[in-house]
Amino acid sequence: MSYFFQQLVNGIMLGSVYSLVALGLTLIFGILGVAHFAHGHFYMLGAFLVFFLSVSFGVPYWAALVIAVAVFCLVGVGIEFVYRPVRDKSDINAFIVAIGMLLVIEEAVRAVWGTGNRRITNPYPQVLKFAGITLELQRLIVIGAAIVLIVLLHLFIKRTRMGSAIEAVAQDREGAALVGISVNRVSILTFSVATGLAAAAAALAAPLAFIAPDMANTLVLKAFVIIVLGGLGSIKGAILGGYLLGVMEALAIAYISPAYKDVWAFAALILILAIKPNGLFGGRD
Amino acid sequence: MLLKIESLTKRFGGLVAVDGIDMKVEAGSIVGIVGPNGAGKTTLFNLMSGQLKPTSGRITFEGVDITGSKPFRIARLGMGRTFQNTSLFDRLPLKINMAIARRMRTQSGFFDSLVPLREREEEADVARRAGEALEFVGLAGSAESIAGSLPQIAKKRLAVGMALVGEPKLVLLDEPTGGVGAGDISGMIELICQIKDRGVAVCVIEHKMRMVMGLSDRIVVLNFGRKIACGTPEEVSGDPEVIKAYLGSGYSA
Amino acid sequence: MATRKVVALLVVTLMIGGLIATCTSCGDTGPKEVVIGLTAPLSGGGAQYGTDCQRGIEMAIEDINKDGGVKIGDDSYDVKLSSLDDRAEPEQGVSNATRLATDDGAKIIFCPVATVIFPLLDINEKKDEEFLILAYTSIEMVTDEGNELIVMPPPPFTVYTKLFTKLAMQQGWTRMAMVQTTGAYGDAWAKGMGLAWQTAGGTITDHARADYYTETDFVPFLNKALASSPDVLLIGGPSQPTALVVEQAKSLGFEGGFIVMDQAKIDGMAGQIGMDKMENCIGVAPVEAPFPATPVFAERYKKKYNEQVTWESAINYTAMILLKDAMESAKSVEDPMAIRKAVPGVLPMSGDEFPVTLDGIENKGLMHMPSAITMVKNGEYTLSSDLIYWWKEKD
Amino acid sequence: MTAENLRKYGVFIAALAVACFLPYIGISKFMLNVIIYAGIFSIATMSLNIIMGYTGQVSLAQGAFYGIGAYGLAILTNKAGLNFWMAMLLACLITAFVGLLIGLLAFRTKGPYFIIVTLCFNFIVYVVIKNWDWLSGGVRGQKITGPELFAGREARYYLVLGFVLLTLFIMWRISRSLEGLGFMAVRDNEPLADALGINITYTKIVAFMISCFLAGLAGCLGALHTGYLSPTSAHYLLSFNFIIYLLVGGAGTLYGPIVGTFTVYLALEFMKGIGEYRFMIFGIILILVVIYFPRGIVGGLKSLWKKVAGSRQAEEGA
Repeated sequence: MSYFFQQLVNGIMLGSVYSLVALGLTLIFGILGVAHFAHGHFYMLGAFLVFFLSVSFGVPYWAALVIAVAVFCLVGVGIEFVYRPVRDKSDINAFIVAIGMLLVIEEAVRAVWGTGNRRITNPYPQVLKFAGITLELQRLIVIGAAIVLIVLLHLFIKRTRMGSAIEAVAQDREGAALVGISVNRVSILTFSVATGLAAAAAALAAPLAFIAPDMANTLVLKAFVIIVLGGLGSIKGAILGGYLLGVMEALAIAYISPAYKDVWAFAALILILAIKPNGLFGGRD
Repeated sequence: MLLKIESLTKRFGGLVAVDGIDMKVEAGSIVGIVGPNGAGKTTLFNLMSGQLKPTSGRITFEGVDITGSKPFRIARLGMGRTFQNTSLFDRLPLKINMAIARRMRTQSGFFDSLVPLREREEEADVARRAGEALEFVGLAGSAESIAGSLPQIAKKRLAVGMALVGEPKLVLLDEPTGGVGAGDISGMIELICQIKDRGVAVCVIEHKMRMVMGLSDRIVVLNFGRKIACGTPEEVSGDPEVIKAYLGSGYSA
Repeated sequence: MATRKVVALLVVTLMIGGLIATCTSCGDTGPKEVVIGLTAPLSGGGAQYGTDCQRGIEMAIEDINKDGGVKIGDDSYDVKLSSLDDRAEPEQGVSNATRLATDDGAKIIFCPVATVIFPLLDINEKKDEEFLILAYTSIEMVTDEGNELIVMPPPPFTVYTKLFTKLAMQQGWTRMAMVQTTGAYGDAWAKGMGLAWQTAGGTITDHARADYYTETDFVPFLNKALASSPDVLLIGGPSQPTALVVEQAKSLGFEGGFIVMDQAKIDGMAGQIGMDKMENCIGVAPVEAPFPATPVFAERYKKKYNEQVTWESAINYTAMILLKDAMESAKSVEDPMAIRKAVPGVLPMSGDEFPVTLDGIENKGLMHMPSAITMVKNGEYTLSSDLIYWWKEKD
Repeated sequence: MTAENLRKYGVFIAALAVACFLPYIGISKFMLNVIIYAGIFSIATMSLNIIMGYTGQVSLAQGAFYGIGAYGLAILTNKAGLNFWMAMLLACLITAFVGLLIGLLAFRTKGPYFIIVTLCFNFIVYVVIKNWDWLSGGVRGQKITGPELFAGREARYYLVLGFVLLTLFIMWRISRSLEGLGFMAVRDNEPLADALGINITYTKIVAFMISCFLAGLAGCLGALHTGYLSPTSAHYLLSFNFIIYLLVGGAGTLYGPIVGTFTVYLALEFMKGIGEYRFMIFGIILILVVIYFPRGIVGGLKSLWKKVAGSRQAEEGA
């Protein structure tokens, strides 16, 4: 039984990262209709920035994290400008712009930091043992910080004017424009928040593994799967979908087949969508 | 009886959009459906042509139960329709729009397109009928134009033509003169009469009461999803409930 | 908008035009030059591996040219390396090899990826387009196709399974769980290892292979493997994720040993996580240990590229020098068959002089490179300078 | 009329003439090899054009179907010992059949949901091939031996040219047939098509099956030409490539897939000389092209031509 809980915790840890990345994507895709496939590459860039700050400059971990999030909120503004010309065209054009962007980013990172993988020193390598579960402290921090960030995002959207503008556009874009909400400003804001979230997720999770230019290629794929599973534009869906996929993967590793774990997770997704074609929480077409 | 509707009901959550409606359409007749905004007219159309599935009730078309059938099956049985917002294939030329509307009456599949034996004949037939239909709605001159570039009245006419080219026995016209300039209305009325002359029954949703009264053989009045009156124009216009609910100011004006 | 469009069009045309121009200009060759080809992953996830190989060849070519090039009679040829990126995709590799062999006139093509080498075996004996494949892989099967134009310098990985098994058993470890990378190479390794292990009386407790190329967190896999309470884990894929597996297994409280597939380099892993965490790892000896001349090479390498030397660079360096000798001995830079036939004559190359020892070559092209294995104990590499002449023990 | 036909078909006839004699006009062997691959990939891109360009359903599973065709051919020749041509036909049919099964599931979803379902499918196929020895052939991979007749590069070129023309013919017929009308109706306005008696699910599945059949065909030809298969032949990045080719060339146009594939594939091939920077530069070019020429090269040229013709007519009229 403790083995089951151990894998459950592993799944929740995976799911925390998935949720944070998927949250940003669902805001962007659901609200702006942009298939931001390069989102994972900004996650990767976030990790490299933390690496750069903490390893090359000796900036303390939490300071590096805050700086990275701040920087990437600004970077998000830049991304919005790249997408602006294709925002109202078909999904797939934005998708190709994203592919172009990620190619540039990935090879640029290779040119700057070399082709090899890097390590960010784990700030909390202490190992906790309780009830038969073994856990690095940093993992607990990731799980906790993810919850804090999710709550903060919720408060931001529900309690601030800027946040509710995001929600308004999500619900009715033309209507929002009619009541005087600037879609462009919301768009910039959304990219900024989403990219900041990705950087935060990267800064949290990166010390647990290594960082590499192609570290987020599967992550972004999974994030897309999650937001579709949860229903496009649904914040609730992205959060639950993220944790669901993480737990599903960990349990598939434990009880079905490690090598085929993604197969099971993705096949389950196809089936769920065949039954609920608009995702778990997607009411709208 | 061409179309028979029995105690048809549609609920959206707690809202009852169509509430136990009974209705009949006789072959070759014109039935007007009137009612204030939100009375459930378009919902009724969507139930009849299969875009929505009814919560309860029964629809039969030429004796065939079509309750809950898919739209394309109902269309193939011989019920054509237009949409309130004049839905067209905006990027394609008029003749292609017409040809698509005729597609359901052809048999050719993928393999026929590779070895076009049957296809040749059918293509010729489709082209001929598309031409006729364009001529019928008075758009023969702009067969090569792109549908999206047409003025509103021409779009409405094209939509009517597309509903007709599949040789239906009944067409549902959702506000055929909505958004059309006053000068073009008589032309549309004339067109609807010509449809009737061809022996095709027409169901028409309209706001312009005078027009409906002059046009229809029978009129169905809806309010809040319920049928409040039904009968010949004379019967309906004399109905006190109708006058109270809807006609009062509108008709006398 | 229109002017912006024109500007965009201009930029695109200029970029493409400029690229084509640079490519054609780099194509013009001097009179006395011999082109060596390389098709390898130089971008994407395999870029590090491809670049390591490329650097070894580059250094060898520099040395050769400084020394007056390839001398045949009174002529001397400068050596030039022509590298093309294949992203480890077979289709790209075939395209590249064709381009190198027919456009650049390369008669020798280095290729470090088995999945690219196999399709090259189909085209390298085509009349008038022959080229010699320098196969940097440990999959012996590439030499089993009856192809006469292939040379494979590294020892086949099957050499290691028995050696590792013996060493692990000596530690009293009998229960092994497999957490190696997915994919054909990892599977083949695990199969060989499993056979050797069970023959020696060990048991396999669990399989929990993970894709080392895409996974970033191995804890769920390790939890599964450790639940079967093994003494030793079979791990391996690229060095860096493999190092992470070791680190994560230790953080989960695993105190047994690790058998590291030859794809992962023990010294590379130590560079990632530190020697203290490498305790109880069994694997291929670090590159600087077995051969006397390697540290000198390693120093030069570090100076030039500011990175730790790898087996990739050391072996490809030596192979390039070997081919130069073979060309001189065959008195030809044009005839791959003659060059291939001259290889046995210029062997052995001693590790006293070169980064690695190349002792001999079998008819099918498999070279005899003595290898060494190691086990990290008390923060030290043990056994790593004991050379194993594995081919002498072959049945 | 003849003048117009000449203008319409002139470019095609000229290109065909060049294509027929291409191996004998002093083109290098390497170039010929690259062109063969570009031809094979242009078949796959045309297959994508059927489902994405004409029917409006963006499938990210074309790489999987390419792989299923290729591995189908390998299994049928290597394990079942079938005659090559027989195996090739069967492999394409199997691909179409898998397309039917996936279509039945996937077409319950729409738009972005459909894209993700197909992407998931592609991912699954890739992982299965990678992990299943029997299918992948282990470290050795799957070897494909083609008929003796097509052992030479020139012969292969004509074989691929033949299939490119065949696929182009199919595309041309579809684009102007009654079946194609149904495809376009589904692409442009699903609810209206439904109301006009077009069976949407059926139409999508037919389009998908044709598309899968052709993707499988491309896979078979790719396997034949490389002579070897590795799991990368079914990678989802292949699907991305096909989409890039199609969008650069122009989705929903007859020649777009071919133009796009040749442009992108050849450009990337020539850029190999600059090594690791090529994908950086390619990325920038891609962004610029999609932003400023959203309808691709062929679509862009068409509208340019219309503008020129339009202004000329206006001048004549005045």
